[in-house]
Amino acid sequence: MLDTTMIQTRGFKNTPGGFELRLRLPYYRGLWAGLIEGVTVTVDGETFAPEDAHWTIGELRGPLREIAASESARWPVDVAAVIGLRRDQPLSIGFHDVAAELAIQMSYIPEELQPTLWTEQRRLVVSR
Amino acid sequence: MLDTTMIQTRGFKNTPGGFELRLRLPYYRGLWAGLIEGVTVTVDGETFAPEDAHWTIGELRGPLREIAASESARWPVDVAAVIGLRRDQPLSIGFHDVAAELAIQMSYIPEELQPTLWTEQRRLVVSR
Amino acid sequence: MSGSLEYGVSLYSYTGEYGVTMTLDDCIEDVADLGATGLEILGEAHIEDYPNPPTAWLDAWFERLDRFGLTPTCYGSWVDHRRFPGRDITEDEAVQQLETDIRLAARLGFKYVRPKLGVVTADLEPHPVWEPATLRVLDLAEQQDVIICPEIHWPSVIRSKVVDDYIALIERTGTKHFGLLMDTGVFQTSMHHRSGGVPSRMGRGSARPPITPVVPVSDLEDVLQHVVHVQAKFYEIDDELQDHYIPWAEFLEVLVRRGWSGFLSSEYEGDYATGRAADQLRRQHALLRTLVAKETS
Amino acid sequence: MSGSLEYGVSLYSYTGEYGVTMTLDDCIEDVADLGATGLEILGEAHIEDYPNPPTAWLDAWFERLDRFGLTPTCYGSWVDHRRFPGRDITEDEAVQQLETDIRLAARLGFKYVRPKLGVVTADLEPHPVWEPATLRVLDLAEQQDVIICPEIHWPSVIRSKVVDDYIALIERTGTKHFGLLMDTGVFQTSMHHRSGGVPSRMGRGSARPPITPVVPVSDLEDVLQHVVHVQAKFYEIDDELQDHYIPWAEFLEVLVRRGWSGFLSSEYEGDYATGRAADQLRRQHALLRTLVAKETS
Ligand SMILES: [Mn+2]
Ligand SMILES: [Mn+2]
Repeated sequence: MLDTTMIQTRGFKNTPGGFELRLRLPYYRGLWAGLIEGVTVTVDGETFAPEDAHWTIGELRGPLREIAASESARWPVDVAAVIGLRRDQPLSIGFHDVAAELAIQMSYIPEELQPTLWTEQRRLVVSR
Repeated sequence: MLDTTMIQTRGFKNTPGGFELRLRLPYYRGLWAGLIEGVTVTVDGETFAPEDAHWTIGELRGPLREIAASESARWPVDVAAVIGLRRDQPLSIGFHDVAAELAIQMSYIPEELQPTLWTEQRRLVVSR
Repeated sequence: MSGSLEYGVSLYSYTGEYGVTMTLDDCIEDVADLGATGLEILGEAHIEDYPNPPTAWLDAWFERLDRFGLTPTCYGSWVDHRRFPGRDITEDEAVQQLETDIRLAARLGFKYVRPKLGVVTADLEPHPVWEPATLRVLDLAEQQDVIICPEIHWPSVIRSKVVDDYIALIERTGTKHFGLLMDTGVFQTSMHHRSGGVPSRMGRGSARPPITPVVPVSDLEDVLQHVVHVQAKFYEIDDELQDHYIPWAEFLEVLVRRGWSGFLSSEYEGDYATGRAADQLRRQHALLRTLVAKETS
Repeated sequence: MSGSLEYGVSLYSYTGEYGVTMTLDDCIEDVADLGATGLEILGEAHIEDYPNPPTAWLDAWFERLDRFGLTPTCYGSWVDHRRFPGRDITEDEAVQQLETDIRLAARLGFKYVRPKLGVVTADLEPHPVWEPATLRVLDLAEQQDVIICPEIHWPSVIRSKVVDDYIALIERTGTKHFGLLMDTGVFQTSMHHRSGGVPSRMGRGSARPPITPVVPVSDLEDVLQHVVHVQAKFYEIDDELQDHYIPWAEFLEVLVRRGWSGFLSSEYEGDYATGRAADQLRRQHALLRTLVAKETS
């Protein structure tokens, strides 16, 4: 099952050449991928731009713009997305302040009020 | 999935000739049925004796002593038991104070300290 | 004329629990357990691999309806006109989206399909594609035996151009496959501020949503003949079984007096604390059934 | 002599979440996700239809081990001598229980089986059936290639008759299939009072459990040669990555200096608030790995 939070406890870890974290859609339904504008991740004050994020949503993999190129691509509400980011040094073992701002287009809200921005900050642990 | 509480929200309702409620095992493993001594249920101050409870644990049905007569009978830790009790009048629509005391033998605790008693009180709703 | 009210639940109510503490199985079992007979879902939330559920999912769907004695009521759908970055969807694409959901809803046994339409102006004017696209799928709705029912939902109000336009479409075409869905949040007497969930805000600019007037329940009288389904939106029923946000007694008085028949489909939209949805739904059903019993006795 | 420490997790750690917010899948995935390679389970908690898991469960078990790169470490079992109301189990029944679990554990790939033995006196003397029953299953343990390892667990202490008896059995028989499991809760320097969960109390009478002395880590030196598995019991790692209950630096110093090889298998036994187990396990592994890196550098 998922954590209630957008940023999931499971999934935050070093990877070859960077690190990754998992996000759930903090909304009540899944979305066509084209409605997702992107996510800005910050770790200990270091910000990672939305266009540098590599997404994995189930079988879908790649930058968001490539995933959304497929008209049938969706982010289901009960599937956490893995956000991969490049970083020269691995994150140190121990605590890190992790923030994410997820931007999404809600068609039923006037465009001048969009995108809707979900923001969250959590203290997560790199355990190895 | 189950509620964290022993007394589950789901399952408290009137039945023909009485009412029922669901309990989870508030322990970390499933148990051989013979280790369960019984449950005392109280609703709005009215107490129902352990020997009057009709148990349903998965496919197993009956009074606890009948269920435990089968040496292979178990209460799995992730399965809620349905406790059926007889009552002349249906419970009224609205709130009820429901309490349960579950008594279990823990073999690795000296017998003079047994049974272990789990007690809980919750305010539940009869919705129809 | 004597109507019959039935009780249902929309799985939207379990938003804070779904995928966290409750599976789809749990949600559907909970609806039946609390004594409801009507089941409402959101296509894009609850159907695995939407819009193409695997056979195993479909089999499980019908098996559950049967086991729990539940009737599918309304299927929530969306027409996301900003689905393709940089442009609005075309009329053909809107038709395609509606057709997809109508067929899928009918296949699952639903009688009502609620398309949520995009808005194009700050005063919530729907995207103009709604009318031609709707007209083009009315025949399919008839063939599939479903009624398309856009939702009157806060901050929209009953006395508005959009509702007038919906009714005009019904009167002009004489269709039996288009109606209104009444969300009771429209009648909220004060604003509930939900706790829990992930904090969100609208946009990066300074624009803010319009202030919404309180809508009197009496406004319902004008449109009730077109209302085919009620989403019984609520936020909190307190420990005395009172709701301080939605005037249920007044609302139910109108439904009973007018002999309205259909489902009251609960939409819990209150605080997200674990376990709250299941408890609040039971409180609401206890309250609704108690009030209806008073009205009809 | 240079040992190698490996890191594992017992699914006991997820007691507050299992079946509530986490499935077995979730638990096993979490163990791998936090970087552990050893997986410990409780037979009577985590095996579907224990002791006869269906084929689909077994298939899923091996598929997960493979996918997540996990090694089964220890399988927790129980010999419930009060299992049949009104009488103690017989020696034959104790043997049967042990055989059931040894076979099932071996089938699932475990190397260690921890039988939890019943106690018969207030000072925690084990039920006398333990020794003859154990002797009767040593051959099966050898045949199935598992080591039976009763647990030294608070409120028992290391310097005690029961531990002496365990060691005497090893020395007398020369068996390689019996050893000790060290639960680090034995070394707790103060008592943690867990919050959350359902309140319980022991018995209806006035008897109370014994007061337990603090066990110095140095006591471990005497028995370490017989310790085959460590359950790294812990209650809380604070926001500075400190543990105020278990003296990890001292404990790990002994293991590293003595060249002990085996798994440190985390047993989280702290507060039950949702989400706490996964976070605390990560904190503990960060702490353990940091301390071991210091000891070995
Ligand atoms: Mn609604
Ligand atoms: Mn232990």
